[in-house]
Amino acid sequence: MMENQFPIRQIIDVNGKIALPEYKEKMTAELAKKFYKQMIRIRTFDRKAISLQRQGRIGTYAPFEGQEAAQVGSAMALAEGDWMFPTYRDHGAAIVFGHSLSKVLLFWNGRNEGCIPPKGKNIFPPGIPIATQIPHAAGAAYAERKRGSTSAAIAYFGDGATSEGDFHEGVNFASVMRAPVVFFNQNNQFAISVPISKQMNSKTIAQKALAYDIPGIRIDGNDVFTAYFETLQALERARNGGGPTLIEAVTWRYGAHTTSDDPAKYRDQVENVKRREEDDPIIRVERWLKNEGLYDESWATTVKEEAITEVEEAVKEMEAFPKADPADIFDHVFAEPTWQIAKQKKEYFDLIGGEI
Amino acid sequence: MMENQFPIRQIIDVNGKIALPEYKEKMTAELAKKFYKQMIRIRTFDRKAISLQRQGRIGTYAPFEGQEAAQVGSAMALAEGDWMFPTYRDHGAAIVFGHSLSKVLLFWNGRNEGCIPPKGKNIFPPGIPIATQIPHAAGAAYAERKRGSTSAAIAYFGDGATSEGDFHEGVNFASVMRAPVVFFNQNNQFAISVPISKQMNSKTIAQKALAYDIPGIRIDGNDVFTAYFETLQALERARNGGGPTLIEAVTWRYGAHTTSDDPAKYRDQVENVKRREEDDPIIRVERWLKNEGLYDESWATTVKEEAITEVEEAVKEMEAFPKADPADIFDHVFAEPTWQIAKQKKEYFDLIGGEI
Amino acid sequence: MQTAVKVKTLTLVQAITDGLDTMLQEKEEVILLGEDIGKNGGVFRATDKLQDKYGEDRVIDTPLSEAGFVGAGIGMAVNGFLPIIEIQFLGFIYPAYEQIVTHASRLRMRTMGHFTVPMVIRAPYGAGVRAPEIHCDSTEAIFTHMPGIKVVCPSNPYDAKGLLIAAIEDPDPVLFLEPMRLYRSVRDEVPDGKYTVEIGKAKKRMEGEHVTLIAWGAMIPEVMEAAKAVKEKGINCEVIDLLTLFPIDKDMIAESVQKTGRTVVVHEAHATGGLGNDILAIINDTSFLYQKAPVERVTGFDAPVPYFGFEDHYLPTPERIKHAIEKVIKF
Amino acid sequence: MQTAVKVKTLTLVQAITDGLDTMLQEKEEVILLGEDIGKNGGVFRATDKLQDKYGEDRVIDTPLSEAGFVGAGIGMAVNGFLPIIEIQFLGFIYPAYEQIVTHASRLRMRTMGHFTVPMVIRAPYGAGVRAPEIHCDSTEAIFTHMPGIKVVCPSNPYDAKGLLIAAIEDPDPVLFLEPMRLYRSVRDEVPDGKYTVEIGKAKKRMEGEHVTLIAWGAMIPEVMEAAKAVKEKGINCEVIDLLTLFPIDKDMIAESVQKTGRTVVVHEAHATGGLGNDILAIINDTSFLYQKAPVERVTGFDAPVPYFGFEDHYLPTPERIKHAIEKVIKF
Ligand SMILES: Cc1ncc(C[n+]2csc(CCOP(=O)(O)OP(=O)(O)O)c2C)c(N)n1
Ligand SMILES: Cc1ncc(C[n+]2csc(CCOP(=O)(O)OP(=O)(O)O)c2C)c(N)n1
Ligand SMILES: [Mg+2]
Ligand SMILES: [Mg+2]
Repeated sequence: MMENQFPIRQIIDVNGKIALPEYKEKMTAELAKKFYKQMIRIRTFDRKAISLQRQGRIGTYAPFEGQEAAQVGSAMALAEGDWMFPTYRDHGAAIVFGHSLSKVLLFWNGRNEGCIPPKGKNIFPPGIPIATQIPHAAGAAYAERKRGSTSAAIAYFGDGATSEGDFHEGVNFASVMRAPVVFFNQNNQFAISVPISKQMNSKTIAQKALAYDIPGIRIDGNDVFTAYFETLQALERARNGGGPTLIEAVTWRYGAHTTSDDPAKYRDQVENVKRREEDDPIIRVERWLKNEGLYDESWATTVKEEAITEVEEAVKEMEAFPKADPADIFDHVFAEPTWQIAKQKKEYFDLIGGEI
Repeated sequence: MMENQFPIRQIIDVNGKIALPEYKEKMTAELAKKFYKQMIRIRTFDRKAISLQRQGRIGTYAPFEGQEAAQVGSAMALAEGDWMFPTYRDHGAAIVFGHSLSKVLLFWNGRNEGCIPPKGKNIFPPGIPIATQIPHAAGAAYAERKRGSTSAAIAYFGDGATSEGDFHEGVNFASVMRAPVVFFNQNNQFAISVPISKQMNSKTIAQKALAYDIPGIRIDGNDVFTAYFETLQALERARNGGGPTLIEAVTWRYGAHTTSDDPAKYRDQVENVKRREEDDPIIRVERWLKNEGLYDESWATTVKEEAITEVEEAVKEMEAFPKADPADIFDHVFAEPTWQIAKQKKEYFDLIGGEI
Repeated sequence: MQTAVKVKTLTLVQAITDGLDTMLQEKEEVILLGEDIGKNGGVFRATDKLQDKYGEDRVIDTPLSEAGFVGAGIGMAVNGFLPIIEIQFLGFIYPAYEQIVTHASRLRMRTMGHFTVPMVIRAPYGAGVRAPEIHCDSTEAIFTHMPGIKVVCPSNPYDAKGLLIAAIEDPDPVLFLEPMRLYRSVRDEVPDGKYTVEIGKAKKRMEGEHVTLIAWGAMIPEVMEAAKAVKEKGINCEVIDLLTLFPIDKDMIAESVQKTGRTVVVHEAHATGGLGNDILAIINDTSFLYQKAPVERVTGFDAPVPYFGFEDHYLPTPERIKHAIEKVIKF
Repeated sequence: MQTAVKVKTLTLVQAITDGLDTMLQEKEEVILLGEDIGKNGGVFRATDKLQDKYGEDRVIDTPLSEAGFVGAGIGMAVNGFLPIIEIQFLGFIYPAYEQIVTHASRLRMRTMGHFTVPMVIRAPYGAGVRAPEIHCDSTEAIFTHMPGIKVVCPSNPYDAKGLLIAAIEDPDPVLFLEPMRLYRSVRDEVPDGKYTVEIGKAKKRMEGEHVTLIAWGAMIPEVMEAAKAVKEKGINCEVIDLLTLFPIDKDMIAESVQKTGRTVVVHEAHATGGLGNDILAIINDTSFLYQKAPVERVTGFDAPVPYFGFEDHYLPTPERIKHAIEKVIKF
């Protein structure tokens, strides 16, 4: 019933054929190629990160393969000056919005430096406690509105996150304050091992928007065009004082929850393989490009090679990064260290002989 | 729009005329008179409590005058063995369900004894931290279902409470687990001073049920018949494995939030007087009784006198209650006192010379 | 002896209002959030008339959701505002605990100073006003234990305003505890306009050489009463009003204890894990050889703050404090 | 030397599984709640195969909502069940903090024993496994400070199972902390079936007369290493493994400190407000005149637990512990 009220919007279908012709004109070659490029870029990054983790060169890592369309489409819709509040699985989106690859790797290597976005990029550190970033996004967005700017915020979160009180409180706050924020849900249908059917009684996440009387939109999260245009429209509404929107991007992660997880314990691996074969978001845009005669083998090869080079560079940078300085444990707790911290730092440095 | 999807259900109108004739048969004289009696009983209690507070004979008190129909109707729908999770404003409901009047007064006089329900009555202590009782009700209800009983639970909460994470988490949990529980919201349109328009962007509370795909029902909270029959039906569904229901009873409190509150600061006092004049829930049922020829001045007088007598008795009992024994601070923290508590108790009793 | 600064005679809660007013005036970025703080002016009237004066978008009546509006406040703080959040009673801060301890207090470190949270959380605390349960908690220790947030608590109107302004100007999150028992019990001369009382510094309320008494907030009058009572018996107490609960002014404590050798700490909170034990640790670390007696702590018991019918038994009294003073003297 | 009880060789996490299994078998009222505990068997496999064995209505994969399922657990406990709740990592308990400290730990007192909450909350804690931030917190002190809940923490498989069963049988709420760093690092002989390790009693891991070392959980191996190292220099340490963090076994501490006069407490948690200060208070109260040196605390710093690139610097090491031992010896 609610599924009918919130049909899955789709601009191109799995075969890369147009499903909503009214968008045709806006779907320029340039845009489509940019999508493709970004998706290749972040997938290359993702796969490399997994292999780095296996080699012990970074710590536990949360892969997003399968969710590239949702992340690229939504992040490309953002404008300079907007705010992004990602989770641990949204570094694809963060990279697209301008985060540095080597910094993202540093984050996964247990370094706080990885939380610092490039200058001028309003990218929050990945949210670890589930759903807590949702109220932050509401507040940051309200701040933009209050100062009269047209910047907006986007908060990423998973299907599981909708069960947390912070999701509810954050969306409610934003709806009351008409904060310019897009709540971008990636419904990959699992919260670690818990399927959505045990997470909620509702069949969709989009319908939860009804509780707050804000627009709720359900999209094919593997269609980068839909992710892009729907986010763009929601941001537009936000910038014009129309308040928040909840977007549910229905998608799937092909890999494990994190590199410490074994999805075979809880997920049908055959179905997983089938999904990948049938509905890879990158293949879909590739098909579109091919159908439109925009795909060119040598261009695609260049895109892939460039991505590899960029990622390799980032790995080098990450590995060349100076090793962790224990002073950093003490120096950023407060603007000025309290006596406790000063004393502890001194004692510790005395003990290790000032050496690191 | 949502207001249309969730129309306010009403069985009798403000003039005490039937609005939904299909209920006529079930609206027996006995039932109507019981409603009236209970409403008089709890209003008498409520007014007395306010005057006790003014005289310094009890502490801060939260009055419910205006909400009698919602409380009486819902509480009368419960069966022996059901569980009630009231807030600080639902002692009307608690009394109807069998709580002791003197115990309720003791609660308002700062005595834990006031939290102990009569034997066999599953009445939880009034919830003070807003919305926290909602997950409790879900859990207690699940426990009934798990052990195969047909008992159910009811959780009371206000409009403001719907903003808390615990509301969301509790209802979500119950919806997933199909816990037999009725979430009974009294929307008195204010959370202390905050009007519902600043509490939420939605026009109704009932629509929040859509987020969990459970039935959401909006009723005239000043119509005791609707409160009764809708709660009864929701409980019936719960007992039969149909899961939770969210009921929004639209009502109004005539008095202050608590005896420490001054509603003139935030509420139109003229409107308040008008509301009372036009739509007192007790007057409404009185009109119904009169319209049906069931009202009899001397019966009504007896009802009122009996209520006064009962309340006066309760006040006496409360005031005759032994004074607070400081041993009770120490003796109920754990089943067996830890050494800290034993030591502190001994030291304290040594200091006060064993005297209280 | 004349001074150019105008003074007003204010209660503690009025001094807080005055401090908020001063800073709303001074800094456009100051923004107030909380339940019932707008039209109603707060359940204790701490924000009385401020919404009229500064508008609904600076003095915001939030939905009833502590995690939500503390979280939103963090987002505002990171984005250039200076949110001052009222938690209606300290006992209702628990739903926001996650937001405070995983974000407000960690964002600076997480981002090595890139994102900071210059936010103030105000909360009335403590028992003794015959309020319902949970309204009476005194749980500063669950914040002082978690690094990244400062905790302060005034005991009089002058300090209340000055500490509040210092908290607002502090670049880090500050939990500002308000002793509701003292909201209207004392009046003080409070200077007009802006002034600060330094965070991290305690004040001596009485000088003495026999026993050091350490307390803060609503316990100060109780401690002063006990100190005056024992003075008659020839025991001279030094009374330290902490003002800042994190970071505690260890130097003043050490100096005093090295003089007296005897200490009594008084707080409403439970003994186990209470700040009394932190103060004992400061003494252990700085003044071990000066100690003439074990440090006594007079505290709330290791039981939940009871219903108000029992609260007179629960709260430290001058009687209990005197007993502890005698104990350290006799040791 | 023969015994009729069968034993198995288990890791700490397997001992926990075995304890849960034993109690699910023994008491129909035992019910498990938590994220990913069903099909997945828990992210650490602590509930491995238990859902297969006992069904989806006894081993429940809950929605991702700590306040919600702890609150629901309270409702179940009050209504006759014995919920055992897994919090995936201690750092994710904060959203449930309100439910725990305003209800689980207060219901007995609130109702003078009419409603009780015989519930166990299990949570892996601590740093040292290269986990992301918040996954590494060690915040027992925010629970030990709040009356009405017991807190326990084993350091080996035998105690893990016995303490867990004791916690399940305890009529009051118990927070059961699991040192995730030790989940698979040690194997022990663990008896089959039911046995308990008493809540409130510490154990001596080493006897000695020069210094008392007090620790628990994941710090025990570090402390043992330090104790062994200083033994070579002729310093004999007495190592006390607390096991129960509230209520702490004060008698064993007093007895040991009265013998050694010197104490080092070791914990991962921050210094300020850490249990080191509570232990110091016990020593102050019971053994003041026996103290030959100030009590040293070797703890996590007063900084948020850092990202894992820094955690080796953050955690107490045998090196830091040895330094403290030498300090109390030299004093
Ligand atoms: C408050 C909190 N509880 C538990 C966890 C542990 N945890 C990490 S990810 C996760 C599942 C999240 O699922 P979802 O929101 O669907 O996002 P996804 O991982 O699928 O992207 C859980 C339970 C956490 N990080 N924070
Ligand atoms: C967690 C929490 N925050 C704040 C409060 C203070 N408080 C008590 S009642 C109330 C308003 C509740 O409004 P509503 O839910 O509409 O119920 P009503 O009082 O109108 O019956 C508030 C904010 C509280 N008790 N608990
Ligand atoms: Mg998911
Ligand atoms: Mg209300």
